[in-house]
Amino acid sequence: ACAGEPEPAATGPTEGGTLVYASGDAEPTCLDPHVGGNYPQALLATQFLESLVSRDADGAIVPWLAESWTVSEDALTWEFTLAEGIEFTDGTPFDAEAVKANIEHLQDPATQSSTGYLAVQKVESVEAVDETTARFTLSAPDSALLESLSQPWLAIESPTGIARGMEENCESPVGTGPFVVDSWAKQDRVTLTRNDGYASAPGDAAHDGPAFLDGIEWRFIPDSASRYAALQAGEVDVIDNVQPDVLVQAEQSEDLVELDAPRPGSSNRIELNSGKAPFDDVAVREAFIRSVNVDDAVASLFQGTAERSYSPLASVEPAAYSDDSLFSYDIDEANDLLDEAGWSEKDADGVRMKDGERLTLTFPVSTNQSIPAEVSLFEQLQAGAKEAGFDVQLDLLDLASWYSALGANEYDLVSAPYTKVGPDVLRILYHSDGIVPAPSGYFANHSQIDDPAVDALLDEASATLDEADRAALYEEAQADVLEGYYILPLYDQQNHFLLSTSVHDARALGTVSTPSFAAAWLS
Amino acid sequence: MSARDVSETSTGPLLELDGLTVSFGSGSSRTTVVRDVSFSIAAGECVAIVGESGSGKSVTARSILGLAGPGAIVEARRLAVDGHDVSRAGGRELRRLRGDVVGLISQDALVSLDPLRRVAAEVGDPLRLHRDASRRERDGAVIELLDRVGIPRPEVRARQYPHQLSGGLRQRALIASAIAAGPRLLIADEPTTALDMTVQAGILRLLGALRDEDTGLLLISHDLGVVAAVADRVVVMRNGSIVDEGATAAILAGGSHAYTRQLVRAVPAGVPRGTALLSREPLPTATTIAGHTPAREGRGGASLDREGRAVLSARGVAKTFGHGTDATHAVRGIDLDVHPGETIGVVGESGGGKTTLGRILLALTEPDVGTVLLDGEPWSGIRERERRSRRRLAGLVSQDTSSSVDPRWSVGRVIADALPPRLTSDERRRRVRDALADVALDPDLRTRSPRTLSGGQRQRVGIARALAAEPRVIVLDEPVSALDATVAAGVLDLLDALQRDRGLAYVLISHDLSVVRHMSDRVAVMLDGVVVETGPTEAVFSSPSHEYTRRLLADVPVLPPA
Amino acid sequence: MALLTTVHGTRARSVARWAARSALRAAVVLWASATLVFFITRLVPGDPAEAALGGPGSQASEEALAAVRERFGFDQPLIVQYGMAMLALLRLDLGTSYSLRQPVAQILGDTVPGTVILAVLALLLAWVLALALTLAQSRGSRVGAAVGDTVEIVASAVPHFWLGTILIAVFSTGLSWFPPVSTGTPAGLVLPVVTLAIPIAGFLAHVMRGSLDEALRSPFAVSALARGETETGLRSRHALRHAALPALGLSAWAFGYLVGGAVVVETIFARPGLGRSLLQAVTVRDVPVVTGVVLVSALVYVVLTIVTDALTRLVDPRIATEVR
Amino acid sequence: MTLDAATIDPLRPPPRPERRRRRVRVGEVVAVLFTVALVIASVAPGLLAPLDPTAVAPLEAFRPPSPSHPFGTDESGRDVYTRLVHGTGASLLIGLAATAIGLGTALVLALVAVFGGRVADGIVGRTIEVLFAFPALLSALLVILVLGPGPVAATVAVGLSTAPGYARIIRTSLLTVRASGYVESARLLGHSPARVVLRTILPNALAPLLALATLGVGQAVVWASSLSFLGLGAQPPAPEWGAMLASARVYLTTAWWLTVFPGLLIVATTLAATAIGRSLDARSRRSS
Ligand SMILES: Nc1ncnc2c1ncn2[C@@H]1O[C@H](COP(=O)(O)OP(=O)(O)OP(=O)(O)O)[C@@H](O)[C@H]1O
Ligand SMILES: Nc1ncnc2c1ncn2[C@@H]1O[C@H](COP(=O)(O)OP(=O)(O)OP(=O)(O)O)[C@@H](O)[C@H]1O
Ligand SMILES: [Mg+2]
Ligand SMILES: [Mg+2]
Repeated sequence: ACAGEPEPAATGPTEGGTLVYASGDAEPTCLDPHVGGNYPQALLATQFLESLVSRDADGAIVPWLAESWTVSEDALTWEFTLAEGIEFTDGTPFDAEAVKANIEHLQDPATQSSTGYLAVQKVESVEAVDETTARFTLSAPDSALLESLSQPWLAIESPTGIARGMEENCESPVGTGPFVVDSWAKQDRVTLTRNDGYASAPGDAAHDGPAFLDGIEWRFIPDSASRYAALQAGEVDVIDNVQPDVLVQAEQSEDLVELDAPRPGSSNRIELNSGKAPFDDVAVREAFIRSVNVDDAVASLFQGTAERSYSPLASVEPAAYSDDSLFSYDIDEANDLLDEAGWSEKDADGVRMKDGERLTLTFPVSTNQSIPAEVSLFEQLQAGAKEAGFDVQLDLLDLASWYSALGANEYDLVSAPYTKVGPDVLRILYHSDGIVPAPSGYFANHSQIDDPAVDALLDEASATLDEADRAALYEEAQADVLEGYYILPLYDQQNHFLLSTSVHDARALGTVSTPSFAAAWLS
Repeated sequence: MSARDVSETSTGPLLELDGLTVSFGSGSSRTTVVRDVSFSIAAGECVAIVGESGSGKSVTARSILGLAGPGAIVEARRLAVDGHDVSRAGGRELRRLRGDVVGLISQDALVSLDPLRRVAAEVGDPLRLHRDASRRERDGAVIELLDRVGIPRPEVRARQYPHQLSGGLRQRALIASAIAAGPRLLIADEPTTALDMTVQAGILRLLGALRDEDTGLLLISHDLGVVAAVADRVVVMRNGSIVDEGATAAILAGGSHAYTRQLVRAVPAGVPRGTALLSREPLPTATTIAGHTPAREGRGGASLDREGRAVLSARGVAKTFGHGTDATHAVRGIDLDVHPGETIGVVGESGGGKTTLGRILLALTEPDVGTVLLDGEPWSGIRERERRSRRRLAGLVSQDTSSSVDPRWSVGRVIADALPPRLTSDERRRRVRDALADVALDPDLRTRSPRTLSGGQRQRVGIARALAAEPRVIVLDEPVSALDATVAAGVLDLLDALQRDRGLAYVLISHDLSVVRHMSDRVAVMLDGVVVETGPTEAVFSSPSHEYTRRLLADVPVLPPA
Repeated sequence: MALLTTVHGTRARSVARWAARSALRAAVVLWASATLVFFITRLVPGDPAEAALGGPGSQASEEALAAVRERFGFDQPLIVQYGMAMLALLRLDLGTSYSLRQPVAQILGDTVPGTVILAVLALLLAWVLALALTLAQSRGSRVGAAVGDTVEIVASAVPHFWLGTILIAVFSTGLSWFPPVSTGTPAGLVLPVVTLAIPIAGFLAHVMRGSLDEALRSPFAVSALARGETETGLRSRHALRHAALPALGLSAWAFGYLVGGAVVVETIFARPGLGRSLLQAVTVRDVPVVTGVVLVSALVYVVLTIVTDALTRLVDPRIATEVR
Repeated sequence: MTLDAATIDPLRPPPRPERRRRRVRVGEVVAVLFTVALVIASVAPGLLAPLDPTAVAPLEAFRPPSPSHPFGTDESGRDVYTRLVHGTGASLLIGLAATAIGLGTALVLALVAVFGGRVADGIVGRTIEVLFAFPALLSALLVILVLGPGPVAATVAVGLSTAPGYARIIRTSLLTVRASGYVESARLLGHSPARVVLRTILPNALAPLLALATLGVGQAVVWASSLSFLGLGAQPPAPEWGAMLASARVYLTTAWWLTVFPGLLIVATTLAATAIGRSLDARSRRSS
């Protein structure tokens, strides 16, 4: 089989059948992606919710529930013209009031939204000018507004559905998508049925109108080996979170097709905590980065299924900027840098010392967020860094402990990818505002970059609507981040799907690379 | 009973045994436990096997059924039952013989019934297996059988489980099961051990009756009295071989082999007080020890020092276990004085309270009422802490020789543990050697583990330990009932000699009347927790005054005078 | 003993006494478990109010935290909280899950049946396998015993997660006999049940074989054979019951072991159940769910103890008529 | 007629003294040798495997067993044999520590139950039941809830969950020994209760436990590996059998040697422990 988009089938689509999807992601605790807002929710929400805009494969914003939009000169007022005649699956009409209700829902603290909440921070108010015109008033220019609105976490839900209250809306959010949530058997599956009145495909879709599938069985199979076995046995048609060795194996199979859809936003990278010793010294950061042989590790563990990244941004982001020269493996250079930085002594274990301090790096790893191959990769990097005299302490933690470790600033290295449409993710990850934790201790600037120059670039980019200017600014900011050795890029956020060859015309959306089965059919 | 599958045409002996050899294990660890044993049994005849423990009696008996044990290698020139060659019989044929032609009463009667099955099921099994009897028929037959072996209320017993039956009842139920299918040959392996005289007499009568009904009987017993009561012929075994054989009377008269004489001689019955059993030499009279006046002159305890202060004395002691309807009055109101240098024998029915009395005397059990004095000082009713310093004055030698010593300790340590505290290690070592010498054990044994010793040796270690504490009085609870006759005789001789040497007082508890008669100066006969009769030994034995004592004595199987 | 005369009265009385004692014991165990869990969960590091709002990953505001403290009484003294918790339990109110925002009782209601079915079937299968293994061994054969030993130890030493994977590889991917993940059909139950049953079967067989050997070596076995009983008869009529007794006594414990194993098996076979709820709850520090799961498992244990006790009394007359 | 002294001496030792040389069993010898190897591996792993267990060689990853890598290499190109040898200490430590925790807790409970009077016995009895009501993995998760995941939590959890089983056995054993003839003999000699407990009761009551404990070690390793599978066990890159087994499971279909060898080692350890435990048990049984 081949990687990339599945080939279009020779025969035309056939109607009917239920597709079984097996997800290895954590089961959401709430199906409404407004609440919280994580990738597993996005995966599911893509099947039954739709956003105002979408993004095509080239990274261009395309219409969806909004047919067109205009922005004022000062970039503070946006007017969206909405598609007409669309209804939510509960019969509520889709109109400007609905858009207003959704943004307000996201902004209501009681919703406990985190992803969506951050994305609409600059939206001051939404006004329903008429049925099909929604006017957004911003507090500051936001060049990322469209990108933000394209994300499933900001999808538009039925206001009637929202009004039912959080508990009920979590069980079965109501949208305008090709499928409808029928039931949710916890720990087992979500059953989705076709929305027969569907007529609002995004601008880049090949097929408009109701889905061919009767429905989708969305199963939760946390164990990757079992998931693959289920696919092989024909119990399921699609699996996600496919392990590298399985991908390599599946390549031999005639019955399986791979869909590789790296996630947008940040690349998978290791962040170096520059907020405290020893990484407050750029030389030590560079030494660390020089001391680890990422290429070999990626090659051995991902076996050709992942490509090395040298950028803070995912390769699908048009604004991504790479500089591979900064990341060449050079152990001698690393040793020299450390010697110069004063870490010249070594203790009995070969760990470098300075003023009686050992060169110890704490690396909390969340087992919920890193797949086994990635944990192995960290182990290999750990072994490499040891050569240079770094003592890397890997701590495998459950999610709650991992968050606590970060909140307590008890880390020197961390890997926490962030999925978002567009380069604005850089602002979230590297703006000094992101260092101050929320009351809960959560913050996104794990490298703790506190550089006024970077801040200024990011602020300016955020206010610049001109694509080219904006891209240039982001490029400069990325260069600063890379050259400051704040991060060690590894590869794109892996997002591999395996599909049985009986599944046709499934595709990943250009937004957050979630698979869409709006046009899919089974043979 | 119903017709047999096995034809009755054979006219030869019921059991033919020629050159039976049984060994266990293989290669270098192979041991032969039965060697070239030959004898036969005719219908209506009773042959007894006697011999010391481990001489191969049970293995011989079980070999007849092809049940010598797992891993046993059985060879024989001829081994036939009722004309059927057992050594060549296949599984099916063997099973037909078992239970149908040959019945077995195993040695461990108390545990030979499946505790999870009702008595009726166990007893009725041979009928199920050999007679195809229906459930109903079996139930009827079982009750008849239980009645026949003398079990009262058979309907109730049949429905009960083995643990609800006393030892004697269990023994009889096992016999009922062995004779259920009416076997032509019955093997009874120690059918009366652990039974009191009265019950034993009943069982011997039953065996006699079966023999008279033409059943062949193979009786194994270490009790020559029992053998005398039922056997026609006796086979004497030793170390796996037959050493002597002959008519019962001839064997009991000493047979033709030195070992047979040794065996017969070891029986204490009729041997007067103060005579060593093994050598039949009179023991020396008691010497004066540490200011104690010798308690007696001459033999037979004719003149006891009743005036001297009793070393142990119990006044009105009583003990009840449980309460309400479940209450057992184990001991009710007993007075007893034990004087230095004298032996008090305690006899009585099983469960009569003998052991409980002994434990009260040792302050191991606190009496509900009454008091015990040790050397005139309060012994019961005080705190254990106050007793501890005087504990060493009263010792115990019990029946269970193996469980009364710490299995992890060496003989030397066991004895040293009993020595007075604060001795130098040299002194301690010397005293251990002396203690072993006192009980005629090789001092080299002190490094051995007690479990590698023979029963007689172990019992001597128990005695040595009791003596090492320098007691004034020792309670002997069935001290020899686990030992075979020759070994027992040695232990009894030793106890007697030590008493004479040190002026010790003994309380001897035993169900074996001949032992008590041989050893005691005075006896107490217990029934249901009460002493029904007491007095000088000879007086009680020759002219018992209580009905129960008379019954007890009547039930003792007697050996013909040697 | 006074047994000989009072057997009938004793039996009825002893059953009544047993029932009363069992009920009391069950109540005490449940109460103690609840207390223990209450205090253990209070030891969980971090702010319980924050945990209630979804842990440090959420962005709870100070007001929200205060509201939660008020609502769950986290600002009250510990002893008051304990009292409240016990009162709530008496009302069968297990609280609301922090992460799933659902009543714990409902979550348990959804997941307990699946796990109980799984564990009960596994226990039954384990018994069957253990009995088969036990009966298959030939008497007194040293080689047989060694093989039996090895099989049992290997069986009881394989981790569930490993066994499950092998079974999937062989019976799903290889032979396509059974689905690799739960399908809600009986076929989907086969592999999980087998995975769960094999280690415990090894353990039970080990115990059973020990006591079977002892029973076969005991004097009553000799007398049964001496009556003409067949080897098969000896096993089925006599020895098996003796062999089953200790295993029976261990079954309540084994069931607990199975519930623990369910954590792994449910993950591998993607079955909804108690184990997965617990694992999930532990990862996100969802205290009410953890408490609920532990209490349910304690309850199941208590019930099973009573059941196995009753069975033991049925099989073993020595206990039923015991007089104390 | 004089009697042959040897024939009639009642003090003659039994015809077949039990101290005859026990036939050495092959299984036991193998078990002991294996255990010796384990001990060496724990104390001085370098003797058996001179390489560095954490040294990675990415380009050597996933090599099947060969003369240079007898057990193959793992996903990071590390030598599986070397890692197994170096992981022995940690793995056995988990097993031993868990067993020690279990036994220690159990011993305290049982002693209190047996010597603390009726009320204490009742309380301990219920405590044991309560502990039983928290099955192994459940209580492990509970401990992890408090301590956070990691080898310490796993060890404590596994240890505590084995305690009730041991406690029951020790209690019965203590009761049996306390009621035995030799303890009564010691009391009859006027020894103090403390001396009787320390010198007589404990050694005898604990002997059969030794056998049990050896079995527990293997079980504990297996349980700890289940926690590793759930992502709650040992920390990388320290080699530990359970963690190796758990992480290798991902590669089961592509690299069988990664699971087979740690699995075999755990099973072999349990088997060896059982064999030794058996023979110790048999010894202590023979002696009682
Ligand atoms: N299954 C067996 N395996 C090995 N040795 C055995 C076995 N059964 C009996 N023996 C040995 O055979 C010898 C004879 O035993 P047997 O039981 O026949 O003695 P006995 O004369 O009946 O003794 P007792 O009077 O104590 O019953 C003993 O040394 C015993 O240890
Ligand atoms: N600890 C106890 N609890 C309850 N009942 C007991 C206890 N000890 C003894 N008994 C009962 O007290 C009675 C007397 O027992 P004891 O052991 O003193 O009899 P014995 O005369 O020594 O009998 P045997 O000759 O069988 O040894 C018996 O009915 C026995 O069941
Ligand atoms: Mg015998
Ligand atoms: Mg007695």
